[in-house]
Amino acid sequence: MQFAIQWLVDKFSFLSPISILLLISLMFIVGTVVLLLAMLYEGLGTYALRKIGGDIQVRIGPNRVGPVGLLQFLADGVKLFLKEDIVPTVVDKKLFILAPFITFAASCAAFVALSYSDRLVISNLNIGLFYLLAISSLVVIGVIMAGWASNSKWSLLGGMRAAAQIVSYEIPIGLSLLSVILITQSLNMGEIIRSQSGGWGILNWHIFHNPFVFISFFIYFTAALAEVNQTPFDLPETESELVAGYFTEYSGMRFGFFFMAEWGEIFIVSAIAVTLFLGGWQLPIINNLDIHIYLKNLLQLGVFLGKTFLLIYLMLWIRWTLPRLRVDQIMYMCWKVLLPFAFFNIIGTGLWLLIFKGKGIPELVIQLFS
Amino acid sequence: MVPLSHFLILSAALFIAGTIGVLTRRNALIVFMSIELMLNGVALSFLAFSRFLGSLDGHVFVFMVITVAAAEAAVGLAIIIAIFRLKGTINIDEINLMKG
Amino acid sequence: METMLFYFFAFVAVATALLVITRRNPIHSALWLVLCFFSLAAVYVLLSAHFIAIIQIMVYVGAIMVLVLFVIMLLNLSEKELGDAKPTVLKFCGVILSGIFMVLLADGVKVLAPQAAVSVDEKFGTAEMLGRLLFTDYLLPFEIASLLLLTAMIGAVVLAKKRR
Amino acid sequence: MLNEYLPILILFIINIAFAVGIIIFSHFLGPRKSSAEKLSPYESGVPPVGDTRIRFSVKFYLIAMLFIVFDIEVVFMYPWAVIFKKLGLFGFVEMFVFIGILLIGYVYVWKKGALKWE
Repeated sequence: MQFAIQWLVDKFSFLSPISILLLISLMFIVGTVVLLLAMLYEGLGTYALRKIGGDIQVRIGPNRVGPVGLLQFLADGVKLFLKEDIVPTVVDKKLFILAPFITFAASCAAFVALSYSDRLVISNLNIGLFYLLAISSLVVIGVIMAGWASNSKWSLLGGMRAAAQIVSYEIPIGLSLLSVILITQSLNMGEIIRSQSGGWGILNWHIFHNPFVFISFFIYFTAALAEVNQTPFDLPETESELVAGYFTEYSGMRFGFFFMAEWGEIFIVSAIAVTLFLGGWQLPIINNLDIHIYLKNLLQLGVFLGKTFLLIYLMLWIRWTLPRLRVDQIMYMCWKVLLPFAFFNIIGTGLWLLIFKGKGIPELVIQLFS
Repeated sequence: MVPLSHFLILSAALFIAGTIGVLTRRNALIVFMSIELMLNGVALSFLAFSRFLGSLDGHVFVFMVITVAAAEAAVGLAIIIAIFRLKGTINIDEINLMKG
Repeated sequence: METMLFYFFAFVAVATALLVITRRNPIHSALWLVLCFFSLAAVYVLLSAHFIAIIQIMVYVGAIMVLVLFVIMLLNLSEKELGDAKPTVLKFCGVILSGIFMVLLADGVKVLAPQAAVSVDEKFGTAEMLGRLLFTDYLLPFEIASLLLLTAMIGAVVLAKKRR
Repeated sequence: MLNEYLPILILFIINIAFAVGIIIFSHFLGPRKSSAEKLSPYESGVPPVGDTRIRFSVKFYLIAMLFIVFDIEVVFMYPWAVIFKKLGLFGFVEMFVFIGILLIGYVYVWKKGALKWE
């Protein structure tokens, strides 16, 4: 987007006072487009969840509305829209209304820092990855607020448990991403992806760089599953025990916001995994195509979204197959299994980089033969 | 460009808000939060000076201030919980056993 | 453009700081404090301290305020224990004294010559510059910080765990 | 350097405006029939019993406290990781000492049973 703005500002440089206004209005337009795309994606996510769940359990998912049930999410959205917003009297009114906005704003604010293709970047933050970690800690505030404000035993317990789970799984995520930063030496999402380009195509991805990063991908993936409360870690919002956890009292469009925030969170978590471990918008076939620059960017965007949706499909697959863990198993998994593994992983990556002077397995293998 | 004195006035205002909170409130948690405010006021002036002098030492200081604030939060709230278990209240005026 | 943003965030920070100390319910004042930390992070970005701004959000809002909210819920203060503020006379003179202190401070600050900001390169507040300084010149404080965290961890666990 | 952060601010503004708009819009659109049962907190049909703000055991506090200490550790590690190649072996030993000290604390907390979520 930066290039589009530069081009626009230079073009209209003669009417300089308006160019700033133009810049701001352009950003507002891009912002609404990003938000609408995020909402569209989140709607399709709910449709995909039920469709994939359907064919895993050998039944047909929603197919009434629209050609293959594709418009089902629109029907759900309109239904939520027209539902009555019940605000129970016993509730702490101000917090009750504020909580969905915070979770929704937090999950949407993270779309800005991702790098979708070589030049399609909304804000090229020098500390992109760290900003994404900070935003995911904002969701915890929204969850606690929702749990406390709904003033009912279930939602308070669900809110506290969800907050404890998200908070404790943020450490393995922070540590497992560290081993990739040791290789790329930069927090900027664009540079992380560019450092995965090279001669051997797929082998350049970070996941194949050295065994420790391979392990940290799986640590990251399990911790990310727990961070977005997906099965098998979705105890806080289970239908059976806690009656949908911290958003029990919410109805109508407010409930829709929580659901959309959850899907926004799932997209971001898998986009980070794709950017850091699976080569972001890099694909060997595309790199050496010499087509027009805009077409190449579009292809790269397609590759990035394709990989992210593959990971989301994996998450949905896990969601419909694995049973649910108990609370103490979830906490045991985080504090006594993932955390020590992540620590030794970082020390291992550091040693590997020191011994082999920063070269990955592919380069070492090539060196052996040449 | 915003002159240095405006940043310092902002940090002074935050510090003063923190002291008012400590002086006038009886609830231990509110007092704890106003101490956090005072720490932030000081951190802001560190950053303002390091920006106007062009050296990064102020950033390292703020880094340490945040670490101390976190450690203080962990231990301070543990003390508040222990007091609440003992005395059943965290109203500062009633926790004056040491007054003798 | 930047000055307008600065004055807006400065006003939000001071207003929320005052709200924090005046609210009766600790949950509301904790959430006003979260908003104050956000506006402070924005002021840090204006001071081109990018890494510190993100740390401010991640540590203060994401960790410390979560702990404070947990403790507030844990203590579950009923209305009686909220305790009103100190008798109005004390409160009144507290505010007056701080007002005088504020005027003195503002006056002292005015004396500073308004020098122009040193031109700073693009990578001023980022993680690399901070890391280079932290691990070469300030190595000892870095190691002592780990000792500080160790003592905080052990102290909090000893205090919080019931004596068996 | 500042125009990197403008999109974040603008996206926040749009978010708030969008959310408020939807809520107000659905406020007028949706039916307004509120009855006593509807407004009472949902307890799967059973009328609510007892004080809802039950007190909690201290393990939530312990988890949040440990999170703060390890979060600070992660924050200390990021500047180290970003310049790891320039620091070389010297930097690695520094961080090894840092992690070692905190692992001692971790083992202590583990043995003291603070991590047990009975």
